Amino acid sequence: MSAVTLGLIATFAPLAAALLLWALVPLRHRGAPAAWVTLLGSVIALAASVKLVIDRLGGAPDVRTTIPWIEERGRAMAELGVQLDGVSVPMLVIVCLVALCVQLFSVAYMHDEPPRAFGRYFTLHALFLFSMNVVVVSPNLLQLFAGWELVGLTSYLLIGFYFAKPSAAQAAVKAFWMTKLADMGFLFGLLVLYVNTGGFEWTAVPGTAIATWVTALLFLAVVGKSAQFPLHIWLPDAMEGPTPVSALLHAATMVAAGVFLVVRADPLFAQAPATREVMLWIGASTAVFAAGLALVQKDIKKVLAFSTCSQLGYMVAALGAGQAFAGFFHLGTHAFFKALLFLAAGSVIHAVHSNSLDDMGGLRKKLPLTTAAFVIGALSLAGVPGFAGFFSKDLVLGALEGKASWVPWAMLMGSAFLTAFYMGRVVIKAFWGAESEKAAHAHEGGLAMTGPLVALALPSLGAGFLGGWLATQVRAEYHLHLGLTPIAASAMALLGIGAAIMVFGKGGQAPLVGTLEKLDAFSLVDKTWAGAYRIGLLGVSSLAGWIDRYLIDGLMNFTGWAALEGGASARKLQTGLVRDYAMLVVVGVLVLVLIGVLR
Amino acid sequence: MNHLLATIVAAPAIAGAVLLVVPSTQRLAIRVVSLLGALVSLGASIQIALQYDRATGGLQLLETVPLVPSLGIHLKLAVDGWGVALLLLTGVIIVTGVLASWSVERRDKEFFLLLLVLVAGVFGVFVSQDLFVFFLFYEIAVLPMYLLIGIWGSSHEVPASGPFKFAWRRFAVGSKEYAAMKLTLMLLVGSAAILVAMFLLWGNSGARTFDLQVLEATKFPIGVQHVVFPLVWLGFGTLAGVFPFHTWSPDGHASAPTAVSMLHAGVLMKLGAFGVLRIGMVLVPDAAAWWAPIVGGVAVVNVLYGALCAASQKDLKYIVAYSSVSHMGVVMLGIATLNAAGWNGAVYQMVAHGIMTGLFFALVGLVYERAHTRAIAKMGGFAHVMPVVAGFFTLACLSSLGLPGTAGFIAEFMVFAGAAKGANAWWAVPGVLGAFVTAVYVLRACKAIFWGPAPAGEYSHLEDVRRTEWAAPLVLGSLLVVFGFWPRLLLDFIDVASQGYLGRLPLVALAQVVTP
Amino acid sequence: MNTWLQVLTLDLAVAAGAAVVLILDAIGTVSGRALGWLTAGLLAAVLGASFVVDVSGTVPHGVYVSGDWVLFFKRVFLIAGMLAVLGSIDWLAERTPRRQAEYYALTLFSLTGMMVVPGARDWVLLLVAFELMGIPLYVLAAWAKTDGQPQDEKLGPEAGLKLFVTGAASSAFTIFGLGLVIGETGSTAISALPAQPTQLTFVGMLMVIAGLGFKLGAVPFHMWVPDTYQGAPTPFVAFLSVAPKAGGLAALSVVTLTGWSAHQGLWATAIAVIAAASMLVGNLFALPQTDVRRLLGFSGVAQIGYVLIALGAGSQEGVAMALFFIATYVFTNLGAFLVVHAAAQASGGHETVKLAGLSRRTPWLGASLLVFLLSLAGIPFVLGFWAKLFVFVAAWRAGLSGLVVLGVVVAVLGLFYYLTVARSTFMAEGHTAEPVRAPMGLKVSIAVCLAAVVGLGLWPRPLVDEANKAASSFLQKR
Amino acid sequence: MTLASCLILSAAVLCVGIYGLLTRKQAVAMLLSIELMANSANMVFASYGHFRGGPSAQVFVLFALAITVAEVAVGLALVMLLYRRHGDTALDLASEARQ
Repeated sequence: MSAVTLGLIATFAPLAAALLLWALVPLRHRGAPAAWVTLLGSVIALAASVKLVIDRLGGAPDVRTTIPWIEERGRAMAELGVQLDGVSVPMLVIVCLVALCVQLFSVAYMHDEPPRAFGRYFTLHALFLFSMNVVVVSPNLLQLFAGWELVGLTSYLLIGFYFAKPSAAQAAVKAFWMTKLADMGFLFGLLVLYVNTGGFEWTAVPGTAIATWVTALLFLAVVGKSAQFPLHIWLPDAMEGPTPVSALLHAATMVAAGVFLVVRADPLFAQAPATREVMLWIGASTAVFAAGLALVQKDIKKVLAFSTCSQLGYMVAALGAGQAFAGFFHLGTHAFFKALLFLAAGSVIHAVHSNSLDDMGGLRKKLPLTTAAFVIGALSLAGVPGFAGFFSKDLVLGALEGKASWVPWAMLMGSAFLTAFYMGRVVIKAFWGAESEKAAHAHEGGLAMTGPLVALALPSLGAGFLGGWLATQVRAEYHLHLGLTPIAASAMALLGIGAAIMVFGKGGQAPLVGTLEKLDAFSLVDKTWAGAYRIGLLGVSSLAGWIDRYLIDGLMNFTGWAALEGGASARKLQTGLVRDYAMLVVVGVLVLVLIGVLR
Repeated sequence: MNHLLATIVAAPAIAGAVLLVVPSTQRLAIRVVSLLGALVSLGASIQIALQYDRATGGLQLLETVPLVPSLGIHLKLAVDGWGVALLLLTGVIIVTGVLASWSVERRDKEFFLLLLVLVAGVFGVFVSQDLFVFFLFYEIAVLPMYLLIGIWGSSHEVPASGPFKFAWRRFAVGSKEYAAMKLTLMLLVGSAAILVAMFLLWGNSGARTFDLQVLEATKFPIGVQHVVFPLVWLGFGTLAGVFPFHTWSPDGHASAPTAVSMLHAGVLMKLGAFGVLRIGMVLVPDAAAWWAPIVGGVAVVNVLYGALCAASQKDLKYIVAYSSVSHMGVVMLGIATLNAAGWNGAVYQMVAHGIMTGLFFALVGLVYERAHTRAIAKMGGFAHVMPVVAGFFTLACLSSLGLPGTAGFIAEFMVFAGAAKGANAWWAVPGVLGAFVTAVYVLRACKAIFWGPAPAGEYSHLEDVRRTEWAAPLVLGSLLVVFGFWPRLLLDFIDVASQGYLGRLPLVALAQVVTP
Repeated sequence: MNTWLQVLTLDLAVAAGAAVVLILDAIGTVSGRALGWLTAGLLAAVLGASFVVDVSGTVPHGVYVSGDWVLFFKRVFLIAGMLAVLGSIDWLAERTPRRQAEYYALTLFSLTGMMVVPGARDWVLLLVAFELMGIPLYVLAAWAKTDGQPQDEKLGPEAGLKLFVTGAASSAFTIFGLGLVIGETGSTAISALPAQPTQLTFVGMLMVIAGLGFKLGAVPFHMWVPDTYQGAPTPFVAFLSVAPKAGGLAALSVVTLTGWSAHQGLWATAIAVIAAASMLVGNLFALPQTDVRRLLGFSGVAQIGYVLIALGAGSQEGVAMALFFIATYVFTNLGAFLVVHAAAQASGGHETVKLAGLSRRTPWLGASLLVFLLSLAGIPFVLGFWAKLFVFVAAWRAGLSGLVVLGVVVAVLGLFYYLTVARSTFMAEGHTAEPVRAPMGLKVSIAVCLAAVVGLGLWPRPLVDEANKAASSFLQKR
Repeated sequence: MTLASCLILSAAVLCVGIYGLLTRKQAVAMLLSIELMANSANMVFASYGHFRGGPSAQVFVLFALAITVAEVAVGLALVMLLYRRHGDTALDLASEARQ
């Protein structure tokens, strides 16, 4: 099979599953069969993408095929297609693999749901995988945008999966609004690119000024989708969704789409150093800021959510530093270990029926496998040497080393410490220490739960060693070097873990936690956005509504009123007195005669 | 030569005539006859689409019957690419509309009769190639609305306030009679303007004819053009909801019964935009080019202002109605761009918005029929009892906010692209902002109505979609997605027409894409 | 040259009919209803005869010129008379059983006068015919002297008196004006205007036009219209609202286009002013009306404005379109009044609210009223639309674009009040669901009007052709 | 006497008639005023007949007189009706139909 066919299979197999489930209502409503259909779709997609990788290992070239999508004056204005190269193929595997794991995990995790909801859940999953693959294989920015929005949609629907819960409904809408707000940047970027180049290619060379505009606008979308400061506020709320969803969408794949976009559009970003500078700073600030907030969360998923923000900050910073490969690499490893962490967290939540860290504790004995998986994920996230996260984080930090300003580098270093520190906190609070009340009845889930954990733990351990291959795929230079950065980073990770054991092992509190908690509780960014929404948007809209009803429409009513009043006043002239009528006749004759005479 | 175009116009009219002799007690027969009429039209429009040669473009399937030769009036029917797309839209909407009105209880015979008359008018407009006949059909399409809203509509109260409070006493603002009267009067003021413009064109054509092709070939004096264009713009524009002459729309759509809202927002408003495009832009291109910045500026107001107004509404139908105002702004914006992308987008948006708003109103009608309220505040958690409605409503919302994969995206994207590369690139900014505001209000409404805890009390036993009610969501919903993924199904037709007409515009050279 | 007898066959037949009616009544064996049917039958017969008998020709000295023009008008009058008589039969039999024959006779006399008007080319004949048309109307307007609705029994005399006072004053002005015109020219021939008329002639001419304007009910001679419509018997109003207006139009056309066509600038201005004022005032005053008869009265004032636009164009096309307009107006307005009459008989009043639910009670009557109203409003595919359209076209071609725009704009006002009536009949729930029982004559009459309005609305060609033929014959033989 | 002065006289009579028409409250007086107006017209005919000659004017007067008489006869009948309704002939009584 040709590469294009494989790419299409990888993309459309999940769509076929989704359509099948959508159309065959009984199938969907039965629940369990829906899961199998979705899984089958994902397996096919994964198989196709693995075949693609194998072909590439065998030296298959990059392929790109497009067909006209939207036309204008008889020629294509926009195209749809498939581009399979060193960026998309590895990404495809990552996405399909993580998705399959998560879906499998979900079969067990969600089995308590009513069949209809279960069916809906898997339909949405299939739809998500399709949308994500559309992003991954897209040959141009427009198709990428289409997929980008579709994953946003599935994210919205999956966050709001428990739509009966007002908080979940609110979170879903908020996520959609925030990302949509940012996506306006994407759309504007596309428009600017289109106007100046006549297309939507990331290979275009529109000149620095235009490229800066385009990339800045695109980056706005990245800030939204990848939950960078100050648009990150939706991500913690998004944890209202089922935990596997958080694992897949809000940690491993969808939020990474922003990073993927920048990696894809690297040729464009390369023409816009100013944008990169901004990215660097925003990424670094988010990394630190979110890591700080992760430290004080009581909800295990929120810790992971802020951690995701923080890690995305790393990637964005790397991209800002001009090292797309570093960001991409980190994206890949992060996908595995963060999905692993979430699924492990899901396993814990499934066992104790609570998200709160306070309800956990001492789970190490009850859930050995989960503990092992979580610890692997945490170590990888912390960047402990040997784990996948170490390699990629090292690359990111290395990318920043030697930049004009050392501040971002230092910030990321600091946040590496924080990462290890807060992950240590979670591990200790959840798995060590005294057994909590709720933990008493905890037990491991079935194979469907543990299987994916194992499947994800392996790459979390070893994916770092694939860096070299990945680098050849994207034609980047990659070599491990022993310098300041790896040593410092490793030191930071170990220091963080050590500090965590020191502090939390004794049940203590970290310094500055009080301040951070206050900061978290006050949630300034959140409140600013809420204020902007209430006062800005709702205020203006009520004003517009009032103006329309009472001024514009009022004017229309006034016109009618004036005509009617005119008629009503005029009718008084119809006095009913014959003499007046005769008078008018006389006047009429006089006027006519005058007209004639004076003519 | 076949008579497809005559068939498409005549089928609903004949069905209406048949209805006259069907006794009003035969309720099923009434519905079946109406449905047949609608189906024949739909079938004919599909057949037209199949027969239309997309490679050649231009006017096809021509039929001519002299009507009043002394005045140069001919019943000249033919269809261009735009017409094909809009005929398909109309066919789909009327079929689903008839099915959605299956449950009309009161005076159903008259209802279906008027509905069919109206739709015959709509079809007539899209296939007329004679300005006068165009206008006749236009009027036929507009007028039945008065009775349809006035008899079968619903009323509510609008409190008096603001500087024109005193005027409220004169009218029962918010009542169906008020809505019907306002709609009819405002639209007929528009018609009056069109009539005057028509005379001007006819009088200055030299040939004293209403034949659109002859008029197209005529180079009107610039002075005449400058009078004609604003008349056409505001005349037809009133029906297209051009600010500030859109105020009939919220009240009208809110008061109208389901199928009427579907047809009116779905198809009739398009007549207005189509008129601006087909008559205004094509017949008087020089003035159109001069006026385009103003048309576009007002359209931009429409988009953003309509969306903001929608965001402030508490009544479900008003939200949808204002969203129509906003989306029709997108159409007008596309028209004002004077380039192929914009025009394609405008026509595509007509179809997309037609389907989307038809779906919206069908679902809102379902909800209203069951819950007997349109106040969003009273609703909540309806997805528990009517999941299908919820699903399709969400789909309509998504198309409304221009989500890729739905027809709304293709349309809006093309319009914005057209605007961006036109003379006034900044138009795209409020356009896109409007789409964002749309996202805010549709999703908020969606959340408020369908999400949340399962409804208790009187709303706990609301039924989901059943029997004929499936038609509208299923057909319209699927089309939204199909046209979202594969726009060329329509775009092939639209583009060939836009290409042909664009050649007449003096500004085309300026608006060319800079190709790398 | 033809003989008087030949060219006036139809007119004389109608006059003879009046005599027969009176004689039969005097003999006393024939019932009033039968007389009514007889009258209608007679008019129908004369109408039929008009297609068979050749009445075209010119009498000695050119005092009377007959042709297509005259025939067109005669048929319009005959149709109007016939339909109005059919509509009156039952009302008369019930309300004024002892005075039925006189009513028919007076109607026939008035018709006779009307029928002579369009052919008259001499001031004496024109004036006599015009007054023969007018004087019976004064009587008929006050017909319901004691038999009106209980709440408006005093309105009968008032209706007659108002019509009379304004009418008499107007004709006094007409005669005064004629005095000046005839005196200055020295001839009673209408066409005998000197090439260089004096100022006095002009003054006289304008006075004559003013006097004719009264019959048309054009502003400012319209004040009697609503009051008389309200007080007079509705079936008669149906007649009054159409036939004399056609007569007035005929007279005005004869005067302006045969004799004074050289001075178009003078009278065209006057007519334009009257037309504009009529359209504005009629539509504006109609807005707040609650009594359908008054509403239709003011609407009639406005409609006359439209006719005058066409006449003001002064072209052959304009005349033709004015003819077309007035013919359509006969069917439309007559039909509307008769439906209102039928409904009012059943509901006990002519207010708009009393019409509530008409379409539920008797759907065909409701639908007919809607059709008539739409036609009056000028909505496509009913007759009134073509009338307005053709008038506008003719006026536009003659350069009266200002008047056309005004007409188009105020037509929207018109739509408002027509729709108000439609709203009542279609949307409001009536206080009773009992069907409206229309008597036979009324039914036939309304049905004919409806058929004409819808049929000609769909295919106006025949009437257009007739009107064009009439106009061309008129202008060729002037 | 010239034609002009005769015409001025007729115009004056016309004005008197108009004045009466507009000011008289009694219906009969109003009828008289109308008669006066009509006769002022007849004076015009008479004047022209006298000064310009020819039969037209004089013939016309006869018809005009007949018409006026017929009109006034009907008018008087209407006044009678008014009286029977209201017990008075004040014209302003007939003002129920208005506005």
